[in-house]
Amino acid sequence: MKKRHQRLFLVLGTLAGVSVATALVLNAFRDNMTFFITPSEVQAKSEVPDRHFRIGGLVEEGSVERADDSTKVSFRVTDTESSVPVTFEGILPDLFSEGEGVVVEGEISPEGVFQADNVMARHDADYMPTAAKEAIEQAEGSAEAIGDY
Amino acid sequence: MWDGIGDFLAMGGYALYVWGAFGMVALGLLLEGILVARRRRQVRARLQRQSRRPAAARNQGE
Amino acid sequence: MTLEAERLACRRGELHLFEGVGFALAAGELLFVRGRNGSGKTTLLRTLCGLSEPARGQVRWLGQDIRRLDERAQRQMLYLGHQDAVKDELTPLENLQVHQGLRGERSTLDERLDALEQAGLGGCEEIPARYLSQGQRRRTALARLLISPAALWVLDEPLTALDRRAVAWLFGRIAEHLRRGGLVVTTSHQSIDGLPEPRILELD
Amino acid sequence: MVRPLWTLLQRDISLIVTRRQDVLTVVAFFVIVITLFPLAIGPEPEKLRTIAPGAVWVAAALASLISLDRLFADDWRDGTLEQLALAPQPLALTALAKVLAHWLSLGLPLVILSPALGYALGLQGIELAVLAGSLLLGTPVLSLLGAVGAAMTLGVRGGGALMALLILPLYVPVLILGAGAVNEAMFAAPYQAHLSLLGALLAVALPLLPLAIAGALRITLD
Amino acid sequence: MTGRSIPWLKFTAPANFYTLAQRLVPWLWPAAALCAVAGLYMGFFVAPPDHQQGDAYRILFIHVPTAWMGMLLYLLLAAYGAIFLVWRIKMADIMARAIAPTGALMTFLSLWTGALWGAPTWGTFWVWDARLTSTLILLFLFLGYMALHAASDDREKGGRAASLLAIIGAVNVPIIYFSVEWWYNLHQGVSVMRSDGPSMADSMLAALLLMIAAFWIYAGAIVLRRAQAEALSREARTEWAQAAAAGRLTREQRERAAVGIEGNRPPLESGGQT
Repeated sequence: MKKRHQRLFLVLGTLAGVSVATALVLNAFRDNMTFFITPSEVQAKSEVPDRHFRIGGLVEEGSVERADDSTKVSFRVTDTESSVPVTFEGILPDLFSEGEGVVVEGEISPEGVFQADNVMARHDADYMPTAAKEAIEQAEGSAEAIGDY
Repeated sequence: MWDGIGDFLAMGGYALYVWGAFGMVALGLLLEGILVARRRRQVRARLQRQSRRPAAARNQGE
Repeated sequence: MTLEAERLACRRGELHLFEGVGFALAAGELLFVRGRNGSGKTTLLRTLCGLSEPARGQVRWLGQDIRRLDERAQRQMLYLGHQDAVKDELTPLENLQVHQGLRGERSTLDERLDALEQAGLGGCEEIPARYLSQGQRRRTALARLLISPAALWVLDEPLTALDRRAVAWLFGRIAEHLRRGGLVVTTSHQSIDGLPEPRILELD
Repeated sequence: MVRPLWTLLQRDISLIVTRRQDVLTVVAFFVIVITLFPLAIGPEPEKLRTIAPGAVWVAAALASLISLDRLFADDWRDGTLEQLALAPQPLALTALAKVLAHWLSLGLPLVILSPALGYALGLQGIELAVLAGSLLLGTPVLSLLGAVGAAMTLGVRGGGALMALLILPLYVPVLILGAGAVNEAMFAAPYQAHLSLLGALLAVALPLLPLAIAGALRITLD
Repeated sequence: MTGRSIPWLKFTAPANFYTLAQRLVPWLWPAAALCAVAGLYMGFFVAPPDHQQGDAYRILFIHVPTAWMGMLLYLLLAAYGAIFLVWRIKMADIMARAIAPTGALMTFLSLWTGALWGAPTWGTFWVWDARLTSTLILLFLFLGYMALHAASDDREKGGRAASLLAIIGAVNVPIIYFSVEWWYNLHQGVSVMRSDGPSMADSMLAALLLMIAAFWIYAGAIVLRRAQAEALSREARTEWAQAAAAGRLTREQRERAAVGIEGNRPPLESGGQT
């Protein structure tokens, strides 16, 4: 076999490998897989999965209730259309606050209450002084698009 | 912006985190600087020793 | 059919071994590389067959750069190094067969048995190599020379562990190869009386 | 050109199989690492089920690593590697044949055994199939990556530990996707995407990594 | 080896590099210090606290530069590795080897500062998300490069093997990033290099950019210094290196070294010709 042929085989092999890989990657992303599901999807599901899963959304304004004598907390996660009640026991991250993004991991109980064993705050990527942020929020209204996540 | 040195050092209650981060960076860069300077000195000293005794230096490499 | 080396310089780690080595070896010629321990004989031989890359210079075999030989030119060259490349688990016969298979060479069972017989391994063709002596393992490796169609042999210290009879046999074999127009590059610490008149390359 | 590779494949497999203890050691290692998990974590079925995909995959990665350590070592010591480098066929193909032989004799047994171990950890039905399937796609990539490390660390001080440092980080994507596929299957979620991506890794690794192995071998032999 | 005669390649001669670095570095230190002082002043005394994170966000001024430097240095390492593998230019290996420790340090510092920033804001020092995981792997790759380079007895061989590893790692890190991204995702989005412009107050951005500049210049200076030491030690037996060590490298010596006439070491007589 000549060197020229070897190189040809090499190029062809690499091309074949890369194109098969591309096809497979595209195929993978056609299957719509998401990191978390939204409260609307939880409501829409006729059958609630009996597994750990994650719900992402915003902490509903005015829904946070903390127990006095323990670290128990309950709140609702909303995507502005529907919301899911969540209970959690443990230390919440500092960025957890009403109206902010959150992802909760856990299972849903038969009563439809989501029992989280992990709460993750998603902070947005804006850095600005408090006054500026308030000005922007007043200008835009406080409704934030969930699509950012 | 800060009410005195104490307020500055307190960093709005995040002193441990902020100063821990900046301190480690300063320490790391300082240490790296010292190590590189030392290595440079050592190499130069070795080469100067060698050039004084060229015959011994030959074939010795490092 | 020539092996050419042009202004070769080689180094081993930080050590500069030699530089400016050049020669052209034609068909039917034997090159004997001589030098004290550590003068770079093995490195030179490995460079000549393309295993090591020279710091400077070039080796050409059949007009091609030794590091980029095509399949045909590669098959025309046989290298035997310090290590025998003999597998403990396999018998001499299997070793020979595998070695030929790896190089894409063909031979019949009779030819292989004959080669082993000539190399002085008659009777132990079917014994796993781990039971053989050092000399017998060396002979197993050398048996390749009998059935390989390669024109150029690069033999690094081929006499190691061989007894006098085996040495005589090998010398005869080399002489015959040269008569047929083959090329041999070799090195040894032992006496080479009995070989055809070699060209000598001194490394010091 | 096919014949030399076929010869090499046969030789390597027969060498590995003759030294039966190699296969046994690797398989035993795989099984023992997996049995350590229930012993360390406790026999709660629910907990075991949760960690099952990760446990099997970690055990497979470690088993692959320790068995690859010696992929080229014997050939290098007795001089066969020089002969392979000087053989007429490209060294990359030779390397591929050796990795294939290694995987067939030491990787495939793990794949075949994995459903049984998965079952012991509480996986069921389709999950077992996905586990075996993910290992089938993933372990060849592990073998190819490990072979690069084995070729790089030949004859280098502290070879084995160094190889783990070099290669384990590169195992990460395979591990994540492999264990991920089983995880998805465990929750009746679509797992095809993970398997597709594993397949994509294999498709890229198969033509490219043999070149890297050949490059590393040439550096070692130089 | 035909490449040796291309004129621009003479800049790859260690002797020329040494002199260039010798001239450059004395300017780099004060420049880095200046940027750092200005950046720290802006960051601590001009930039106001963040609306969400208060003063904790100030860690950003060192976290972002170190994280960038870590990645950038790894890309440089892989690029120099590739150059060394393909063209065998010794200087490329010297540079790659000089980059690795700084890269490892930067990557470590970005992990450290990130953890201390994550603790008050996310509520955890560490999460296994794509960026953190791939940065951790990056650190292992730097360490692996250094270990492999150091483990080989032959510096040239060690350099080539390590370069190969660096290149494979450069391909693998994005794959790791995406595989983890896919599997778990918590980290914030991109905040500086966004198509709609940086989403940051001006004073914060100014401080950040100054700090980034400071880290760039610092990394440049320290890498050049380390490469100088490495070049000297590798060429220990040459005339230029010994002159350079004594602090009196002449232009003539340098040019002679660049074209490959090495002084002080008489050519070994190879009896050579049959």
